[in-house]
Amino acid sequence: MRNRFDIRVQPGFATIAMLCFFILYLPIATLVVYAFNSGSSIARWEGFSLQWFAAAWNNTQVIEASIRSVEIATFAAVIATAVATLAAIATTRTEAYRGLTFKYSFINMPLMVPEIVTAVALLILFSRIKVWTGYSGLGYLIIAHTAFCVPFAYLPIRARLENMDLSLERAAADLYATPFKAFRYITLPLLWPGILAGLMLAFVISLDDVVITEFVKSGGQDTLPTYMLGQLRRSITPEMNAISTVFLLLSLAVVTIFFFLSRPNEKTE
Amino acid sequence: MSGAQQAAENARRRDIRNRWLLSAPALLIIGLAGVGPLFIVLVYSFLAPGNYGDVKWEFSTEAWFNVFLQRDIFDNTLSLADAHVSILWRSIKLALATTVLSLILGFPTAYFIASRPASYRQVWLFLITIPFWTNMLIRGFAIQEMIRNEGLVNTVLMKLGVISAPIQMLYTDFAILLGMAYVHLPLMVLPLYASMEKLDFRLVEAGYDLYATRFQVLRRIIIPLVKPGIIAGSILVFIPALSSYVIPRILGGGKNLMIGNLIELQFGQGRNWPLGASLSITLVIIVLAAMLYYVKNAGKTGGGHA
Amino acid sequence: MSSTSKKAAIEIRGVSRLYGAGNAQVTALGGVFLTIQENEFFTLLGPSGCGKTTLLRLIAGFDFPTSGEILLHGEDIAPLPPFKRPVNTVFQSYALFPHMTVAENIAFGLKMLGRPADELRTRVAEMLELVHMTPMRDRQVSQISGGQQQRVALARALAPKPKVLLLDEPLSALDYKLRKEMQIELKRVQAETGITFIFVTHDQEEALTMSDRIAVMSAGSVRQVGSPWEIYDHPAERFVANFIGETNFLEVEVVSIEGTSARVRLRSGKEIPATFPEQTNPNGKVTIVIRPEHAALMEPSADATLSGVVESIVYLGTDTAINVRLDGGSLFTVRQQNSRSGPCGYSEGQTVGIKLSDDVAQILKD
Amino acid sequence: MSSTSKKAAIEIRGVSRLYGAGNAQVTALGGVFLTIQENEFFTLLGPSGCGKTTLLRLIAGFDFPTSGEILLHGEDIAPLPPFKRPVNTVFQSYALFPHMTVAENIAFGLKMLGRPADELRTRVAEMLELVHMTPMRDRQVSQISGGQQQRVALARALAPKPKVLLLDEPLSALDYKLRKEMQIELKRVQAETGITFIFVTHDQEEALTMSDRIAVMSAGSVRQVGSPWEIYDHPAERFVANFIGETNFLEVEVVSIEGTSARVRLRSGKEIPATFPEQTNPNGKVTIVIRPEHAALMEPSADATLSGVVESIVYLGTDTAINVRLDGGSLFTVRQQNSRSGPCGYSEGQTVGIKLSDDVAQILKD
Amino acid sequence: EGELNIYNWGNYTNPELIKKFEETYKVKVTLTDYDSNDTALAKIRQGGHGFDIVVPSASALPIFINEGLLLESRPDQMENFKNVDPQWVDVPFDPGRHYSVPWQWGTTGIAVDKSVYSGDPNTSAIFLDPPPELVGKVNVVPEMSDVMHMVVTYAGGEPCTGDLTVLKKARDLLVAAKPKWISMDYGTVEKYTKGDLAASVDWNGATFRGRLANPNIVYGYPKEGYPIWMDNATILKDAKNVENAKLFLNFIMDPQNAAMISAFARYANGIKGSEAYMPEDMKTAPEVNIPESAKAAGKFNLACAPEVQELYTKIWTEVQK
Ligand SMILES: Nc1ncnc2c1ncn2[C@@H]1O[C@H](COP(=O)(O)OP(=O)(O)OP(=O)(O)O)[C@@H](O)[C@H]1O
Ligand SMILES: Nc1ncnc2c1ncn2[C@@H]1O[C@H](COP(=O)(O)OP(=O)(O)OP(=O)(O)O)[C@@H](O)[C@H]1O
Ligand SMILES: NCCCCN
Ligand SMILES: [Mg+2]
Ligand SMILES: [Mg+2]
Repeated sequence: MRNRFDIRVQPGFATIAMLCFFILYLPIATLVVYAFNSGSSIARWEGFSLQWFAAAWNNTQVIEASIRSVEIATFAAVIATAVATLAAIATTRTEAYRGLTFKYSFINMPLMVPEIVTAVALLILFSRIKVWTGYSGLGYLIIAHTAFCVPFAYLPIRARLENMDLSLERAAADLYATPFKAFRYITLPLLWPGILAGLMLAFVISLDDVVITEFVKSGGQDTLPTYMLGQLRRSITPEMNAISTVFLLLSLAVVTIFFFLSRPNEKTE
Repeated sequence: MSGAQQAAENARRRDIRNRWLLSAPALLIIGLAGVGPLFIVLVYSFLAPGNYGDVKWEFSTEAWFNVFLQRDIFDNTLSLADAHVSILWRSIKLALATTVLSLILGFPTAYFIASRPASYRQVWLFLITIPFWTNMLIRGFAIQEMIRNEGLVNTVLMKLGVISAPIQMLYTDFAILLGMAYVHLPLMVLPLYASMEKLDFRLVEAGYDLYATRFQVLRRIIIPLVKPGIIAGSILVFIPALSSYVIPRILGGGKNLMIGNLIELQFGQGRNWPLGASLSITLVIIVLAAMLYYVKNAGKTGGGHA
Repeated sequence: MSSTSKKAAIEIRGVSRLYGAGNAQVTALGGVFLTIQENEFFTLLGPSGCGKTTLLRLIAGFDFPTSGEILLHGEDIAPLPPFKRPVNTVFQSYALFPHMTVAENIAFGLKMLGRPADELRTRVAEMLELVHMTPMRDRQVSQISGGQQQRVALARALAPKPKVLLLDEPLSALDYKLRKEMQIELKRVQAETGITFIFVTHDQEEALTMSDRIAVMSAGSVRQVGSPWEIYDHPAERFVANFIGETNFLEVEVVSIEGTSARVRLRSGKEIPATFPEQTNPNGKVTIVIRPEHAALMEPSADATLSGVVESIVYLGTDTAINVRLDGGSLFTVRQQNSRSGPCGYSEGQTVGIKLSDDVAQILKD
Repeated sequence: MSSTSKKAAIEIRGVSRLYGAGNAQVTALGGVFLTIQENEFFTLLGPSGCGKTTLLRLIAGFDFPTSGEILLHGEDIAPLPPFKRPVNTVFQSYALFPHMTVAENIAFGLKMLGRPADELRTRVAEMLELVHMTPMRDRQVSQISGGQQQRVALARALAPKPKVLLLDEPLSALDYKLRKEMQIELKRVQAETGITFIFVTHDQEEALTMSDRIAVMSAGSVRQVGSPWEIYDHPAERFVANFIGETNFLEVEVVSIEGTSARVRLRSGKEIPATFPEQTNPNGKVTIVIRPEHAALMEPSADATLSGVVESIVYLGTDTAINVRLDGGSLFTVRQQNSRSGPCGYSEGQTVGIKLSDDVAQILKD
Repeated sequence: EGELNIYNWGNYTNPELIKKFEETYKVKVTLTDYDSNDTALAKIRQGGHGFDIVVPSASALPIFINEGLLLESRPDQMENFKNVDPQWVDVPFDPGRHYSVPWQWGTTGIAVDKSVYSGDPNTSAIFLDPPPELVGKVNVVPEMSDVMHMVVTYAGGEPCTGDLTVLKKARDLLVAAKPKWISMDYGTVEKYTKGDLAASVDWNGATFRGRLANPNIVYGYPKEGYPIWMDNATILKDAKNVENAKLFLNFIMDPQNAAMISAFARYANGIKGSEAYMPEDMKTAPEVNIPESAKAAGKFNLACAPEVQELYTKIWTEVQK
């Protein structure tokens, strides 16, 4: 076809996008490559080996920290997504009422506060509670993570809700669905892609956190990031690359699953 | 009051009460572990520093005084806290630059994704978020490997004969900028994508129909229409960039402090918690002011939320 | 407003609905009284924004009147939330659940009512049959056409056997041909099920062809209620006359009144008979309305009731509308059915007479 | 298509547009030929999905033909991107820029063409005047009503003085009354500006009242082109006859042909004259079409061309449609204009005769 | 029997050591990392942390003791205390070792790539007044107390001095020198081998690892003065597993076990006889074994008075602004 004029195209955008993806993945690719280094450097290639995967596998501290990271991220992401979903429902598709703007700002507040500030404040607060209650389990980390994950979960869910037609819930009520049933059978299934997006985002944000975790964690509560932070003063070995590689593979798997989970709904948008 | 009116009033009250109940868990968690603790920080900013960190429980405005003013340790003269101000200023500049760079990279990327066929968009989006699964520290080191003197980029450029000696990139502001844009890119792309996906391409068509060239369509139609996304993305990048401290340390060589490092210094080696606290509150205020400014501007163009 | 011998399905008693407050207050409905009989095909007709949807929402329970009450079979339904009202709605946009199949959509209401599985199955099958959608029962709703979606929406609303079915402009999104087909379908279903239909439209033709009775609304109030024939031929006021069909308005003077008929004098001095709305007592200068098809063109002569010059001719397929500039300066449209022998026989600029047969004029209240 | 003495504004030469590939290939347009004259009000009429929008998009340059070419005033416009084509579009959804005021929207095209500020100012004022929107020049487009938005869209497209204006179902979103008003507005603007209008609609009534010529489309091809009168009274094939207006189809046998007229024998044995499309040579069994308003009811008698039983009566305001079940079993609709003296005079179940005057039948190609 | 919670520097504890301890005493050990004395101090002071053992540096240990955070566990009365090198017994930060047991010790000195600069590495001038070859190639560890120690002694003062003239000189030295540095970061092996830097203020162990990868690296002990640091295992006052913690302190005073610590993190440990079990390359490494000539210049890095700390912080901020 001659002179095809595609209105969606902007000159150079595809190139920049490709460049962007290239920039995004080049470091990730080298990171993965050095996971297979036989030497102990993450920057000097000495040959192929799987020793670092083995080392990581045998390093109980790393394995435990990784599992703990995933555990905390899972709890935090699930709780954050759940409360964010409820909050999103409470703050969208309504006439303005007193407290609405407050709620909206308050929920987004954790985005505004520098991490180190929250970290120190939480250290002070939680230490007191730990001393009082004697409980020093993972709960503190989960609550702390949940708090800063909520806005990240909230944003996509809210966006999706706002685009969602209120008339569907009305139709459900019209057809004798109680508010709970309308939520269960109509709102929730339709909100699902937004919830998944929020969950994903919350999960990776939690997975990435160092500073707050470092200050809040109790004995035996290292996560992968705080474990790495501890290594910063010495040398990072390809063991870290090996772990990261495993995490990447894991993410790819999860992403693939999520992708197929959310697909049937995608069509019906 | 008639039965219907009563019913209406009841329904309205019930609705508002339900809305408060529904948002209660989120508000509670954030209040407890996100916003509430800020009051502790606020209180600490008005106390005296403890001898080896922590605070002494005595009222003092010393910390606030020290945020912007300083008494010279040698000649005792009073002057503007040059160090704090310049660190703050540099942080703002770098955060702005990061925002602009990630916008320059993120805008076309988000546009590219949004203009893919619907079934492929999710895949592209996931591709943007996957690097997030690698810890930020590790990503920082991976970038270090890219840009160090004997790193991949310099090696390739030298092999290609583009340059004859390595370019010093690591430990420069460029490195910080690159690294911060790198780690924050998804936060820019996601909200941008969200508003671009909603972009009504019929308006773009209308633009071309009315003799606008590609650039004019971009400038006068697409950009104004996705402005809410631009604002949301900018906020999401600007704020963490402003207070970030891992990336500047790893890639910038830590020679120059950012506000995040400065605060951390006070809570750490500096052992001056009240100063750290007052600096923190200052930072929060700056962030909120920037937010307000943005949001107000967003309101002016009638844009909604992303 | 007469309470006929038939039983009332819905009674609307002095219902108002105001939105907002202070200066920005909008009167969506202002003191509406209506009685809708059982088994009636009742239409709310009016321009955009006149309050039709608001009224349906009040009946369905999605909104509450600011004052007044609504009775369903004699009972005030104010305390009932929407999901307890035996009233179903076919939404303008259908509002089909996109994540369910055709059958699941239809089954939804019964499921919510907790009906047993086998009743559900037979009733869904019945409904699918009723709207001729059995072959598509397992399709996703995104995979069926607009007309089919409309039928699913109808089946879904009918499945729980509501006492009253509310239909909010269900046909406006369909194209012309499909709309005609669905009109017939709806009439058929109403006849077969015997459910009271409250039908909203802004299309006067649709209202005329489908309804047992029509309420013409404007700016939050009901202007006239009556059978299509009453509304069309005996509009009570200018708004109704103008909104329904093409109209010619003429300023005339009342000469005399005898029973239900008056004699009025046209500008030209000719006198013609005219009907007038009940409970009015026209006198002095009034406006009469004459439908274009009730006038005929003729050679200019003393017999002609009116005379003027042809200004434009609009071909309408079945008919031709001939716009005549009357001697008095106003425009008068004559509509004549086309024969197939060719154009209408008149041409622009031609001087013509207009003949009004007896009993074509209606005096308006305003 | 004859090339008349008038100059052609747009020539569509064998244009096809296929979407997709392999099994999923869709022929949106299949070999369309059309010539649209300068200063003509040309309408594309057809059901949803027949390719109307596709054709407009090809002309505007948002899409490209798979084969064939499009000439604008004799020149192939294939190499021109949309922003270089002297063609403007009024989009179905208006596509007004929500971030600009009414005036800014109208000025947009001229601004893009780099016109000087004062020309811009006067032209915008002119356009605002033309569409009666001067008082609203500084409103945001979200603050004006649907009909007003439609007028702004029109003004915006007209401002750069395009050679051809494309209008894609501009009226379909408006309510009935407003649509009628805008039809008149559009005709007026076209007459005042003399710009060629290519108007898309699926509403046959709209097409008949507004157009100089109509192209009836179906499934990607043009079925018939002609004046409203030609299309309505002389449909060439079943699709066209059925799509435009109400129709009665009768199976008949051709008895003889004389010049442009044939004689056909009805089932009842009666013979009537019938016209047939040019370049056809009807013989044997054929279908004829008769418009409901070209038939009249009468007492059953030997004079009646057809006879049957009244099955249903539909009141249409101006007219009444009487559906008669013919003796042969098929349904025949008669449309008669209403007088105001009361209902139509027939009742369901009554046996009636149908009289067809001469020259009411058209033989279809298929 | 039971558990033991150890809070230690990241990447600092040999997993083999832990495994051996666990197997010997049937104790479940949990290891948690920190990355600075101050983080550790802050967390422990706030309470509720759940740790039994923490390993503060000499500079932080007196604070821990003064703040009453540590248990006076009397390691000096433990069975294996006999193995502690006498020079590490009467240390200024814990005279007589009533609280702490040596973990590892080292020095902060100067690493130089001699292929770039072949002059004398044994001076702080390398980073405070870099020779032309090294300008723009010097790294400084971001450890305030170590660096201030070196600068202050270079300026002629005592560590932790509050003497303003010395401090002013120190500040001016730093401000003048800083533009000639490339970074203030930790020195990792990659940086020595990938040419990111040619000289660095760094710890001896890091330099040692750097040399193993790049033989051109030499370690210098600034003659003007350099800090010696020592990290010490201690038991927390609010420890829950005091007995196991004591077992552990005793355990790591065993030469064989101490050698495992060093073999992992590559610093000396202060336990007599552990050399015998150390890797070959460590026994002779100039980074680990301070040459006689350099011994005099080394001083312990101790906690400075709060007023001095405040001055240090101001100077440190000033330098990094
Ligand atoms: N929630 C609301 N707040 C304020 N005004 C409202 C609200 N809902 C409706 N209105 C106003 O009430 C009036 C009646 O609206 P309604 O939707 O009932 O009209 P309608 O007759 O259904 O029109 P259409 O044919 O366009 O659907 C309108 O003027 C509308 O603007
Ligand atoms: N991008 C596309 N990809 C595939 N098929 C398409 C595409 N665009 C249009 N079609 C198909 O081409 C045919 C013609 O579409 P077009 O939009 O021209 O119809 P239309 O006559 O304008 O209908 P409507 O009255 O509903 O607007 C339809 O079957 C449509 O599904
Ligand atoms: N005192 C700091 C010691 C760090 C060794 N990695
Ligand atoms: Mg409505
Ligand atoms: Mg179309």
